[in-house]
Amino acid sequence: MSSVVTVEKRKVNDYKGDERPTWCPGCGDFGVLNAVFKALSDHNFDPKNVIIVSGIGCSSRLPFFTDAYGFHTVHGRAMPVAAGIRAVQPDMPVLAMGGDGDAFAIGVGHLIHAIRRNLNICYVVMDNAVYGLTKGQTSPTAERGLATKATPQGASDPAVNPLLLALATGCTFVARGFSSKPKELADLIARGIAHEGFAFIDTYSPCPTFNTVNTFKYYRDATDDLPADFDPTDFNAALQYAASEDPLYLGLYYQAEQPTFEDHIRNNKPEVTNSAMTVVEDLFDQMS
Amino acid sequence: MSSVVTVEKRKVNDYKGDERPTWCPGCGDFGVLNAVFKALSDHNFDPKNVIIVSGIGCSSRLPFFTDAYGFHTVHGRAMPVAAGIRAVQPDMPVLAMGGDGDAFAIGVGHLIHAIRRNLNICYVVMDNAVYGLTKGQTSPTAERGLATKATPQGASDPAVNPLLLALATGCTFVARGFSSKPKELADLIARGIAHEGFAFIDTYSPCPTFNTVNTFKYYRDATDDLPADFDPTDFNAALQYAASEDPLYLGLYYQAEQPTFEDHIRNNKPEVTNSAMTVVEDLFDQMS
Amino acid sequence: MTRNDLVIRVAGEAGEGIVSTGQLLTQAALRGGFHVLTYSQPPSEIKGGHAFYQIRLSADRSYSKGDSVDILLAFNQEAYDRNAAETKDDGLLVYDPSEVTPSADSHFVQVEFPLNDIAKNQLKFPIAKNVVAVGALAELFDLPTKHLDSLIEERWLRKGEAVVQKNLDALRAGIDYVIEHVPQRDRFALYPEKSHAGEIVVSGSEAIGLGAIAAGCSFMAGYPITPASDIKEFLEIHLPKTGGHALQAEDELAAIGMVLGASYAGSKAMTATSGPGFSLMIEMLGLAAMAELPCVIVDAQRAGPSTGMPTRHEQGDLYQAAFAGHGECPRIVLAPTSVRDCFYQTVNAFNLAEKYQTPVVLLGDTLLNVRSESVPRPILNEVKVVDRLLFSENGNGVGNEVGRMNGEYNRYVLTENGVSPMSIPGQEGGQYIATGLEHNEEGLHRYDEATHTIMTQKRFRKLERAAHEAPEGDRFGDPEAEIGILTWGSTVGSVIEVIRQAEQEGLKLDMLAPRMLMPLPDHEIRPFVESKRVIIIPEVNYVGQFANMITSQYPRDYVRINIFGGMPFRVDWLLEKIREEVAQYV
Amino acid sequence: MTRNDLVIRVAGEAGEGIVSTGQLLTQAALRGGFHVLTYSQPPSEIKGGHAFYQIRLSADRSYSKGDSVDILLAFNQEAYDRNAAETKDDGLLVYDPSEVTPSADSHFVQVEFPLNDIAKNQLKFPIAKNVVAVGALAELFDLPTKHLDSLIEERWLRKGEAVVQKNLDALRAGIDYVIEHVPQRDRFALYPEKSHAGEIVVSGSEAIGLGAIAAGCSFMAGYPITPASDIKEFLEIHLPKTGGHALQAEDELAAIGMVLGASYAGSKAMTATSGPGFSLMIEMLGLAAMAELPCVIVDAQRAGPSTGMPTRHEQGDLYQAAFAGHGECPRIVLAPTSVRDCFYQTVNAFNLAEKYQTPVVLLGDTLLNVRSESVPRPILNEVKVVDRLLFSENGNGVGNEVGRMNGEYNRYVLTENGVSPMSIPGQEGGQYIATGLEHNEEGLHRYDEATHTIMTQKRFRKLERAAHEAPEGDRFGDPEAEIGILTWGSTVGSVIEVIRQAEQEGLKLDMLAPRMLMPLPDHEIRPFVESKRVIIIPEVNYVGQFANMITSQYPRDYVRINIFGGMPFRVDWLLEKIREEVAQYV
Ligand SMILES: Cc1ncc(C[n+]2csc(CCOP(=O)(O)OP(=O)(O)O)c2C)c(N)n1
Ligand SMILES: Cc1ncc(C[n+]2csc(CCOP(=O)(O)OP(=O)(O)O)c2C)c(N)n1
Ligand code: SF4
Ligand code: SF4
Ligand SMILES: [Mg+2]
Ligand SMILES: [Mg+2]
Repeated sequence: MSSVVTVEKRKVNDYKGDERPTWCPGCGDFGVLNAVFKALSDHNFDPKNVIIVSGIGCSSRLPFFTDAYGFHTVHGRAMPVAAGIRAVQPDMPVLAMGGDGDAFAIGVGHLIHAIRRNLNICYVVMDNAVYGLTKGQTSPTAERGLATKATPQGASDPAVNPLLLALATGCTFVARGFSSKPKELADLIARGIAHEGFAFIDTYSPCPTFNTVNTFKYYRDATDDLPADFDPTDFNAALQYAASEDPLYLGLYYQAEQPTFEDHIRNNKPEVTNSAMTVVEDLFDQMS
Repeated sequence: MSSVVTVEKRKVNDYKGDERPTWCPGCGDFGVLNAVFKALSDHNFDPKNVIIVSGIGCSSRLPFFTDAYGFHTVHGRAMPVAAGIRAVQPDMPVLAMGGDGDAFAIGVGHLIHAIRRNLNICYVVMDNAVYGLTKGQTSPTAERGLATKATPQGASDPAVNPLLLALATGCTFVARGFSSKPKELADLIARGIAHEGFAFIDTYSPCPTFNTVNTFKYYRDATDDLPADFDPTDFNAALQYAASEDPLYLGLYYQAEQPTFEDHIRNNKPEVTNSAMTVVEDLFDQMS
Repeated sequence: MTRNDLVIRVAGEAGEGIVSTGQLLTQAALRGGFHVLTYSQPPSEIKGGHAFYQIRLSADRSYSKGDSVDILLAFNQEAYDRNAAETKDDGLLVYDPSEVTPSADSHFVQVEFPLNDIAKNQLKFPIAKNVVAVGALAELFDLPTKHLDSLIEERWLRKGEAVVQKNLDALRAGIDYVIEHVPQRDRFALYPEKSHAGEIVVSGSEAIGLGAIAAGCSFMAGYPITPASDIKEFLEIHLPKTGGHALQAEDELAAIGMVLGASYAGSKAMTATSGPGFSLMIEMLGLAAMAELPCVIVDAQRAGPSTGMPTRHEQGDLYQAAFAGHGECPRIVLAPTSVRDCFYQTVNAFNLAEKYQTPVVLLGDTLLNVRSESVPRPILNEVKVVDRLLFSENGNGVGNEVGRMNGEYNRYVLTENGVSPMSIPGQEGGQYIATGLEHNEEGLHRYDEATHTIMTQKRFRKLERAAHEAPEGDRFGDPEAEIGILTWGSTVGSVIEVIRQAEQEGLKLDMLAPRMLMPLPDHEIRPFVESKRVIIIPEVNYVGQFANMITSQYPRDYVRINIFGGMPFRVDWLLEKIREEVAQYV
Repeated sequence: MTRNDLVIRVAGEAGEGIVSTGQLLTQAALRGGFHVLTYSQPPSEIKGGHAFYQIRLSADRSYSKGDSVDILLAFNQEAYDRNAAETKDDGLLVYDPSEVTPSADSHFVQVEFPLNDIAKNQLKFPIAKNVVAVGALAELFDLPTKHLDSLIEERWLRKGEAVVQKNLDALRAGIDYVIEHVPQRDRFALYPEKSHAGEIVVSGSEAIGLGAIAAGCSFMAGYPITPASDIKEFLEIHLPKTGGHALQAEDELAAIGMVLGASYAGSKAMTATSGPGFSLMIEMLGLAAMAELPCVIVDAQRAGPSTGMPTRHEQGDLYQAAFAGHGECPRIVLAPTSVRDCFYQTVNAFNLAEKYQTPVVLLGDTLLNVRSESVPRPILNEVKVVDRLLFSENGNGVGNEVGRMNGEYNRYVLTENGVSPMSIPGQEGGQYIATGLEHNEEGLHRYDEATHTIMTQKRFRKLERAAHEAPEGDRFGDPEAEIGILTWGSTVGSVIEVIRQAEQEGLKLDMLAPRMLMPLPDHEIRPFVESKRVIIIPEVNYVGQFANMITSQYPRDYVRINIFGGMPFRVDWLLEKIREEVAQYV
């Protein structure tokens, strides 16, 4: 879209918005935001050519704190909005950001279809096992029994495993990040953006305000990097590592090449397209 | 609920409703209906103690053709309705029936959460890779490229794999049936009903009217029974067989024991419950 | 004796070629210069069951399906039993005696027509039964055979000369049989006065699809639902030709979500659905209103509530279109009044959506969307297309002195008409966050009293302006008449015919059907309401949704006429009812 | 000088103990016999940011939050800056000089209060700052200390005697400081005239939860959303005590789906949400209407459209509650007019849902749901609970001569009032299919004209009956007054205070607030509308949703007063506005 040629490489600060983040002090989302800045600057994107889509939740406020184009949609619907954007702007990088409630409760149906379509976006789920914005109810990634202020009786159901879910539905880039490993996370996001197809990065991003169990420390103790020799083209290995509960592995589990949503749209168009009015006149002819 | 003691075993005909099925001649759903009758009679349930829940679609009309209680809900929402029923009638067998569009397009988010909760129902998806009732658009189980009258350009996205999806989200009973193997299907359904937890049975049920590719013959050629020595407690084997595209295996892939939705509800109640008014008076006391 | 209006109904088992028979006749009649208007009733059963396809042929333009049937072609006994009552006493019944036994006291002119026998034994070509029937019917109303010949050629050419010839023979067999066996057939002959030959035959759904393309729509997402799926399927095939794209989403929530994404990204975008799907879109209708994103939602109404009667007609979604959405949620609602109007109102819907950056709901219905009609071919270079107002990087919105304030782009800058220039991703300096939260001019979320007050006013100011630019309402009848009929949508067809007939009988009536129903165009409605002694509001719903809306803005007494059986108004019934009502006021 | 009405606002950084300070004072005041009514504004930010908690204490019952503040306790500079304007010129400002510097031209009585210093240096117990403040405020309005002492004991007993003592010391420190440093403090002293000591302090959300339990609700499914989550959380904890169950669904579509399943299975079931979630429930609202399943949907309104301003107030969902849903979709809408009324209207909602087998929408709002108030303790054995009409196996519905026709159970048998006996799974012979399709008496889907006509009438007949049994509207003022105020929901609070004040100034006003808004109870509204010379309709929304509904049924002129800034009506402003409007009519 843009004709401006950038010579100098952009810095992290070039992606910062005017609005200061409204998150609680200590929120994991700060780290994710910084990783996003870093990943964008790694790609040296012009902010005006980046679109960040989100749902509703603390984490979904992220677009407001950047200088990119953004769409803060409604709860659970970031995926279809992103698909609509990509359908008409297939060359503009689209990041989707949001919470675990947004992605795995109200939004999980759309997530599956976005994955199935291999929509070429990078989706970072900021996973804190709770609904932060509505004051701390447990979310689908909460372990059974997790008790919070708003769910004192404890989560009633077992947690979903987002990685298995993504793998089972054909996701072509599956990763897990951690807010307190900003460099690695930035790297995953940068690679997710570079990936041709749906890049899914489930990211631990603790909510110190409402989740006193799954803290930074908790995740630091519970996680481990995927082995250095791990082969992210091995689907079965990915399934197995994704199923592990102890440790929880960080890194890129799986990557594959498949036709994308955008490929389909491109291929669906005739070589030569016509003006709207020509097409309509032709159809009139056929109807008379 | 019922105090009638049945001595004689009920026959298949005892479950038939007054309404004759409105399906097209040759529709796969007839076979599934018969298998349901057979499974219910195997259990010798009194029809008044059975509830069949469905969504919207040709297949979802099934409850009308039985003599059970039934709820023909709206498109995609059979799962939450079934959960509501089970929450208040945890001892009454609930079958859910519906199509692939209902289950995997509009309804897939609810499916995942019903599975996660391990809702104790048996869900038979009558899978024909198309939307029958709306005249033959391709559904999420259509192979990429499948062309139908209403989707002449061919399905644009790869098919979902319902079995992998169910396995990845923690389903405790995962099976695949075929309408033209009524005995085996009836057996799977009977076992699904007996299973304590969410029993998911994806069932090939061809639509000769709108899907001229995935016919009875097609499935007969493409399917094979799971090996006789297959171990349905082996999760990894289940994943592998579920991923197979040639052949497509029929039978029970996986079964496990896990606490159910109903267990949770039962455990959540105090030993001794009180009348509503007593509870309210107590709360008033605390509030003064 | 000549006639200029004839209703033919072909009835039988669904899937037996009812529709193809009807379509062949329709196109032949069009080429013969007739006006054609079709009406069909799909079966309730999934396949099989009873179905019919009805064609009204007329010299003058007709506006409704016709109250009763002149010629009934009954393929089987059920078809006869179900449709005999709607056939005129002096109508013609054509039937195959091997399938149908008419009742003993039938008043019809009856023509036994051994269709099966001719096709099977004479032609040795059983599936040609329908073509034989087409030949027979064409001969009955004296349609020049050349049109049929050429249609058959066009249709079967791909299958080879031999097939064409077999079908031409079948056609001839039907014609010959009629010539031989129906002596008084000139009573059914039709003579076109005006030629409608240059017209096109379209369904309402197709007209909407064409209108969308003409208006510059480049993205459509939908989900199958009766009676709106056709729009999606039409656009899936034809939109790519312009470089656009249409697709089937996983549900209606996704469809509208994609539409809003596409709109944000700079496209003119739409979705099409019916009641149940529309209900699922309500949350995001609000998002569109709040984020001020242009979009068009077609709601092809069907009988409700809930799943209701998917193949039946009702004007039951007006409330939903006008009032659904939590909070104060501005939107525009348009209702085309005919198949032809579906084209023009779709163009208007896109124009208004873009101009006022607001969701526009276009209310079709089973009657309009499903029926085919011959309509004058729209003259495309008279079609005005409105494009998005974009802020320009050197400080101004296009043709507008606003949009960039002190060097900053403010997406929601306050303007006199409430419209603020948009930007499109990629546009330098145009970055903003579209959000459903209340926000200030910059688009940043703010919760203070002043912001919410001012921004609410801004959003509604747009609507107030839009009302002034409402597409002109549909008028028919005598402007001086003391008795007015206020109506909307597809009911207009029946009302026009009522007015015509009433006029012949000396009763003067005047109709106004606003095409914009939300906001109501005051400049049209007020003078009408204030100038009529009696105002009658007929609509196909129970509570009188339009009547209530009109009353709340123009308090006075109105006579309400409501039916709600899943069918449109019969002209004779409605005229009689109006007579009764009017009598009370004399 | 004695006073009987005092507004205290505690303001500071969210999370700094604002709420607990407020709650402690509230309960102490209640025990001291005062009426209390609280109002709080959560911050827009997720954590931190400015927040306040306001308590109105009065001898007589008060009905609104109070227009301005008598005593402002400002914990920090932002709290002072933001709230000074709302504090009366002769009000009292209490602040910590280490945190706050009042402006030079402040008119307030100012009390420097070294809170931090006392807590940190004198008491060596920094977190006791709030308790010190409570002591100070209590002393200011002369609250008997015994209530505070016992509350502090109850609160900290679990933490041991030592902690209790430390807090008691803190309390005492606050009291002593005031005694020493505030000489004219009797001007803030309050003397309860009527004792409200037997009352309970509840929020609207709690009152709804209590009402649900009392009405026999045994199932609740919800999804978190401001300001409705509290209802779910209350019922999750307390419903199991009666053997019922409440749960968090995966979204609102699931929540309402579960509710309908539970209802079908025989339970009284409900959900609670706010606008965005309510919008997602619209499709299944129609299913409930069509399948005639009792259910209660609480919509705690907040400012919209879309995500809007989640923590702000608006009466913007009336249209949605009354009109959303495709097709003709009957439902009942109730609107409680006070926190106390939340309890009773919830009971009524369940009763009406069961009696008329229809969805009932209960409209709360941010103001009602969030605020706590002391209300008379409901007398439970006066609460009437209606249970479901079940068909009985020996041929009749309970107390009803219908339900089984010729030995067959017909779920939707036609009856005079439209209500047909239900069955519950497990009931012998009661099998039927609940469906959203149009259906005959047996429940089998049918698409013919007669069925749809008759069944539509049946469904609406129920509503017509229900209107006659509407809970009595809220009345206040002089029944003879020529000027009437028609209003609804929480605006009643402000209106009652307006009427009281107007009366003192010689202006007579009369208020009617129907509690049933759909259908409108004609027997209440018509006489009111016909007997008043001027009728004013104040409501917190832009278009005048209630005013439009009233006009469409009772055409005449109404004076509309609308605000839409996310805040409720100020009493003084509304009175002034009414004065202006009335002046035009004299
Ligand atoms: C339709 C709808 N339902 C509910 C809500 C209320 N809501 C806002 S954010 C949220 C969940 C947030 O959780 P998550 O997505 O995990 O984000 P987090 O705040 O934890 O970052 C909910 C339920 C809403 N805005 N819209
Ligand atoms: C909300 C909503 N959207 C769309 C429809 C239209 N519709 C009815 S059935 C159906 C799909 C049926 O497909 P499937 O579930 O596979 O069932 P089948 O007919 O193939 O058995 C659709 C889209 C509807 N009834 N409701
Ligand atoms: S509530 Fe939790 S998730 Fe939300 S901003 Fe605060 S710490 Fe972060
Ligand atoms: S359309 Fe297909 S799925 Fe539906 S009844 Fe006919 S054959 Fe069966
Ligand atoms: Mg979260
Ligand atoms: Mg299907």
